[in-house]
Amino acid sequence: MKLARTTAALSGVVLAATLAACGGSTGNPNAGGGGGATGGAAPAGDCSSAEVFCVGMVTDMGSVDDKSFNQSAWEGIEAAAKQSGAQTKYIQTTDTKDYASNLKQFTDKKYDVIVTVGYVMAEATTTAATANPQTKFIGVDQAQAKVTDNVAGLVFPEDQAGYSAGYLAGLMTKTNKVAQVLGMQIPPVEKYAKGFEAGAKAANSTSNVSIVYHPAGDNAFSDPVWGANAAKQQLAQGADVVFGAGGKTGNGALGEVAKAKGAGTSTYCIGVDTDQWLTVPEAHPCLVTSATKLISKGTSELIMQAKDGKMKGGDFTGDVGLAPFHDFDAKLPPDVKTKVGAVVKGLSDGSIKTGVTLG
Amino acid sequence: MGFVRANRTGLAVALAVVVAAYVAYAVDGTLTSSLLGFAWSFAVPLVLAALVGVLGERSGVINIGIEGQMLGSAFVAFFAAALSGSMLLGALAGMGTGLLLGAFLAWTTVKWRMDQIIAGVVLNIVATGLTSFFYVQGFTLPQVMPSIEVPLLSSIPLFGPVFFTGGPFSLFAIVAVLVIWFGLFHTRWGLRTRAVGEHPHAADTAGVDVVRLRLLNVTLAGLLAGAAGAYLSMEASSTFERGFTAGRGFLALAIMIFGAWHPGKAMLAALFFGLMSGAAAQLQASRVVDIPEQFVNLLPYVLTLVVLAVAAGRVRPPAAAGEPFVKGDA
Amino acid sequence: MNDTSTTDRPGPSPAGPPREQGATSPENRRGVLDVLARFQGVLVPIVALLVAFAIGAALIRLQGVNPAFAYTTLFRDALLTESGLLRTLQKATPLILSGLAVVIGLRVGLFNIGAQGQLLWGAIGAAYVGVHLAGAPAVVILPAALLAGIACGAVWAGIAGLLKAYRGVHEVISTIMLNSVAAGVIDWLVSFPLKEPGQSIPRSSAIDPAAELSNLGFVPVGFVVALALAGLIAWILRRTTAGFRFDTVGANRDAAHYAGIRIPLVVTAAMCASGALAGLGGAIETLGVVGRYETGSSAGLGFDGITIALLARANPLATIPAALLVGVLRSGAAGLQFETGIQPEVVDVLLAVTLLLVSIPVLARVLFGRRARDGVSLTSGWGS
Amino acid sequence: MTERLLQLRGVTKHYGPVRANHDISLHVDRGEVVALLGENGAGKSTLVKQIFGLVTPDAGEIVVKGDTRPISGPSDAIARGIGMVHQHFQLVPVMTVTENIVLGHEPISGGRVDLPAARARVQELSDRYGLAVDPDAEIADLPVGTQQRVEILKALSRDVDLLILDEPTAVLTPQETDELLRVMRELAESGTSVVFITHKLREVLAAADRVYVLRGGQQVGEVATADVDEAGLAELMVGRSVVLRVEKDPAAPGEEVLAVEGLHVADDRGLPAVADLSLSVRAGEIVGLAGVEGNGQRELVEAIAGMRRPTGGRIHLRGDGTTQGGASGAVGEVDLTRARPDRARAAGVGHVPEDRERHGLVGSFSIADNLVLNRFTHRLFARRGVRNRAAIDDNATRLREQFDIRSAGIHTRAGALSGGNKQKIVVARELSARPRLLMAAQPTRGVDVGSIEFIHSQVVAARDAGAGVLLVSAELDEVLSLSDRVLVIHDGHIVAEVDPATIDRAEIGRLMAGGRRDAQALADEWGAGGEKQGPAH
Repeated sequence: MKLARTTAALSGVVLAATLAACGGSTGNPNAGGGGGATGGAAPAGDCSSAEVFCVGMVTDMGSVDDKSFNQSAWEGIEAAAKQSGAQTKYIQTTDTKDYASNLKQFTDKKYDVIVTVGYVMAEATTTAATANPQTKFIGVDQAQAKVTDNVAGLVFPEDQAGYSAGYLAGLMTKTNKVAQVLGMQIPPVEKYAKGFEAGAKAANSTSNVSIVYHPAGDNAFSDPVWGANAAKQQLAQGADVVFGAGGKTGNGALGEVAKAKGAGTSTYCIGVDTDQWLTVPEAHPCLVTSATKLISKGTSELIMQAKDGKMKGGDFTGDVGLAPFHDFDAKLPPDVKTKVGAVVKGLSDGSIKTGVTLG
Repeated sequence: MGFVRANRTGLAVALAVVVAAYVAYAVDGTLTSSLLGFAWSFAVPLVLAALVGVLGERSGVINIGIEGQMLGSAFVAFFAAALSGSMLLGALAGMGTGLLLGAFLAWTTVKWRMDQIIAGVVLNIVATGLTSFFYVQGFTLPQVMPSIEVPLLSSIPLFGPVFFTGGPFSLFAIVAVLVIWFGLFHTRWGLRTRAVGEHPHAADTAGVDVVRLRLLNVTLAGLLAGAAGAYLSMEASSTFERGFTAGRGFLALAIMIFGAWHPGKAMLAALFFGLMSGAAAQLQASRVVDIPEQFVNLLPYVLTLVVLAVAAGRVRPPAAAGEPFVKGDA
Repeated sequence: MNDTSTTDRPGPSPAGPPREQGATSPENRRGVLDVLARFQGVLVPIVALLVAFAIGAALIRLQGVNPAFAYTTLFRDALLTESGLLRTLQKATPLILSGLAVVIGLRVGLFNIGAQGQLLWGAIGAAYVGVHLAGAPAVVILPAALLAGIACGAVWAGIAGLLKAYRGVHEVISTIMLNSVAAGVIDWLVSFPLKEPGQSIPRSSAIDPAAELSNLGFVPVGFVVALALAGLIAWILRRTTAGFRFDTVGANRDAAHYAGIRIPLVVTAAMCASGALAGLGGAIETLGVVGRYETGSSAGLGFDGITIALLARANPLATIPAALLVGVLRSGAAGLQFETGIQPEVVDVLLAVTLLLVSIPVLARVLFGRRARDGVSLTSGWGS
Repeated sequence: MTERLLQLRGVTKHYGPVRANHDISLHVDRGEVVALLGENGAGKSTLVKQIFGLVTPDAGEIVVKGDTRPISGPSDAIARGIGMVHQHFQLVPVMTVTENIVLGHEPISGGRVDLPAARARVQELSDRYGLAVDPDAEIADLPVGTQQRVEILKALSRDVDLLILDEPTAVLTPQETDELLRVMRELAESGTSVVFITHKLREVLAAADRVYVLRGGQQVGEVATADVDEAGLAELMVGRSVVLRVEKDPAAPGEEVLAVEGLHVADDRGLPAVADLSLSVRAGEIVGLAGVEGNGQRELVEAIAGMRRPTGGRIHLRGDGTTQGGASGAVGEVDLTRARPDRARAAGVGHVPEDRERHGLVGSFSIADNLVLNRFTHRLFARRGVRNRAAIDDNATRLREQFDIRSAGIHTRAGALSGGNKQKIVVARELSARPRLLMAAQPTRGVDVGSIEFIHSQVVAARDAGAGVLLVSAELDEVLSLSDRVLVIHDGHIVAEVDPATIDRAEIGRLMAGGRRDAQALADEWGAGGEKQGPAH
């Protein structure tokens, strides 16, 4: 009796396994790849052959659809692929110690261009680049202190984007209080923050800018609840423009401002990195604009350079700016738009300096 | 008046807190209400989660899986709301998930007498694994959680806007504290629950169905964990992330102990933790003194350790917490 | 005493009260199931794993990938390439050690949830020595760094041990608190005093090359150390008086007190030993894999130790296969994603299902009915 | 007139191979007091637990007032008019008397527990049965005698037809016992039947109308108390004529082994349990400590064994080491006042703890490991921290033989053995260390008759080999028959020393209750209680 039950249980397991295994007859070893089996329009080919142009990406901790830099970089790759017919694939990092081995997956398969995302992957990228001189590497957010011929560091003057956003905030605030809810204190975030503060002061010298970084280390960019709480606290103290810059943590802040009384009429929020009107719909009530860095554009440009053999080692400065105002386009006073437009222009032609330095 | 006598210390502390709050309010109204607001938003999930622990341990079951229960519920609440387009459905699904995970803990520990701590840890790991795998980006809630103003109460200065104006789950937390407080100490259910947690065999021989009461309480406590989870993904924020609960389920255990397994005291403890966290943010924002924010954030944890070390023996857990009940084993 | 006569000894009469017979006389055992039931400690995890893989196969199939191909890829990538194997063993190493840390606690009836914090301290302690003793010869700096890691972990766990032993603070609560405190303090350390000069993310400087733990081909030295420690701990628990003390305190605290075992001492010692193992795990991460202390590089390893210990059912030697399993799955996940696009989180599901089935008594009961042994049991109550 | 309240037919309950109850049939009529008599381990508790629904019978039928449906649990039993007072009090220590009594049938008004009504009800019950309690007192603060009153009131508060009392007198003084027996008779007269468990013959004869005798899980006799005397009952109980006295030669006491002077020890709650106690044990004698449980015996023994630190006074172990050449090896006078258990043991103290399951054994360990449980560091069994498994196994094989421990082998789990065999492991371990002082606390509690004799003979043999023995037992018969000298302990003091050969039971009962020998007036006052021995009618 017991034996029969056991046998039944065991054979059930085996059966399930077999069925599952056999059922996958359509499973194609090469069908996988990037973007959940939709990687690239080109048919799968051998990346080592000269005809096939392959672009790989290793994400920072976090997934490729993170509404943040991983996603932007991937969108850049996809755009470039559409243009060049490249074959694309990505690996999502789940352990910071795997950067090197994830890179190796691509170098082993002789990928032509490998995009690595995030400041912390800089060293692993340089090491892999030195070992694979014929492969081109694009390091998003990786400033190149020393030039490696086959590594292009895609960097952005975040302080300029922050400055524009801060300038807008300075013009908008009625309470003379603006707040920033930030993720971890790392260079890109810090540049945004300092630029924002400088911009706000430039627009309105009496404005008061408060800065709150997420306290803990591990989940600094993925704690929306804390972000919301911090935003709430700042709102309660009279802040009427909140800059949320810190991944999901910042998004949490945006969402909280959107719920506040007067959201969109007297209280506003500003997003970061990408046009968050598109990625954080819950922030629509308050989201005036986002301080953006055009990672997609920069990545895509660098890939095309690499394909044409024109990519140079060292830093490649990408574009920054402000995202469209979307629904607020109609609501913002025209003079505010004009002034901000002038600042954006001045920053890009160098006539305005943010004065931000780190360290 | 028996109530006053029985809770003399608690009431004195509460009164002192209220007085202190209003003194602070008189000195700097915005700062005080913003800090208190932060503290309460921070405390809501902790209060609910601590009540989960209180209910479990008062009936003799240690629940270390609150974190997993919250995580699973937050996940289901968010995606149910996002996919169905109904906030109500999301909230119900979240609480339902909590109930289900509560039932899991109840059945494994009470029915099958699995080690309670291991069952809780397994619950956490399973919830983390499943939510990580099934999580997909790109969904948003159909709308924001409506904010409710409780008539009259919400017009109390300082406390009204903080405690009596807010989303349904924040208000639910207050109701839950009061209901469980009253229930535990004044009703038949409460008397039996406490008996079951202190001396299950005594309750058994008095005709109380220990197993059924434990199953019921641990399962229903899951409902509160579900509310805590749904609060996080639907009310406190409008999103879900992997590892979203960020240790709040564990912090709730500390709060439960800090609050001496008492709903009201647990709420005070949670508010205290919230105030600490709010103070940490405030110190950064106002740039008064340059204390590394890490240290300010550590304060509640260190304080808990100190309280436990000093008050050991005075803070007494329910005697049967952690012990499986075997009938006739008296 | 060489009594050749067949007369009965006084006392035991064959028809004595039935309770005189041992409850588990071997003659009563019959049937295949009984034989199998004796090996249920091994069989249950294996069956659990099979079930988990079957469920995983269904999930993989749902994503349009052939599960057989997926699993082949996963294992090939984790085991059949030299770099994959190295990576697998590197991943398994801290898992064995944090698993052992939790096992030691379980044997004394303590649930060390704080392996995470202890491991972090080990990692930063080793990094500190590895950086600040730079220039010293390898024979000095390497052992010193390892010892620093061990000591840091032991001291941190020792706090929980002392609180438990002398103040009756439940270790689960104290170690949860200490984990948070460790994370904060260490975050501050690498953000300020120990931060790499000129660096803007919180991390320490790179350790001196002399302090690095190398690899013997595809076998990391740290892995060998972990294997040796698993063996050593198994031996200590089985064969030494210290092990007997641990097991006695874990099995029956009152009897241990009666037997003259100084329980507070054993509890503190066990926590320290536990923390030392976790700390060593962190130190090996720093010295053998990361090369410095970096925030987030050891995330979750201590908590994984709980999974390992429970999978291993508190048996020190069994932490090795358990850790290898987790190592293989984690290490193969990247290749799996590269080839098939399956999310690496599928590994979490496999592990969760396996752990669930190993831990809850249902599977053993389905398989063995009443012969099923109970699972691991440990602490009771919050008190002392 | 004779309504049949309870009828058991062929009730059988096995735990694995152990037959706790086998084919037991009995009945209880309305208004009678029925005793269940039997030795420890005879199956009495298991039987009443089945009547109260705590344990489900494997076979047989329990009929309550003609209703043959199986009893599904305590609440079912309560609903059918059965109440029970448990051997281990089933009271929640942190709750009040009232809360405990109404638990399970709380009066409700407006959704809340109506505590005033409950309190009034408790007061009313208390008055009606003459069982004085303070309704608002917390259980934890009450002495055991009062707690038992609460237990009885709790059962009576349910309007019971049948009240079961499981070993109600174990924790009571003789006077409290008499009080309880009186209440039982009154209950019976007012129509409530009483079933009580005991192994004390005098109580049966004093209070019961009929008695069922259980032995080895079987019902071996039913008699009306009017038709039987103590000797007859005893024979039924143990199955043969009892050796009332342990066979032993007169003691030949040597020099003093143990000297306790002015000892103070606190109990678990920090309250004084032993106060200014002095006693002395000499080599080659058995000193019995008679007293009602809970009068400081446990704390005293634990203090001498090093398990509990005294709050004052001194404990000395003396002897020149020649009487015992034992492995302990310590010679001369040793101050054990603040010694830990390991040092006390090394100095030559052997200790058979009163709760062997809790202190004496590790159930999950093998017999072999349990036989060295407190000597595992001894040089015979370990070298430089490494255990010598061969020596441990040899030791186990030898002791298993010598002490007749019945098991499948030396590696059997100790927890799987019967109470008698477990106790033999403990006794074997303690005697094999050849202690200078052997403390035996409740050495035969829960042990079968054969093992009792064996254990007694071993204790006497240890005495004859020159050990001093301190015997603590709740069984007055055991103390009186085994000891060479008896000390009476009450409320943490030694109140008298008596000669077991000549002392009168009534006298010793009075002493145990706190009466002093030399205070004649006091003795007279208590005299009525003491004399009330034998059949009550």
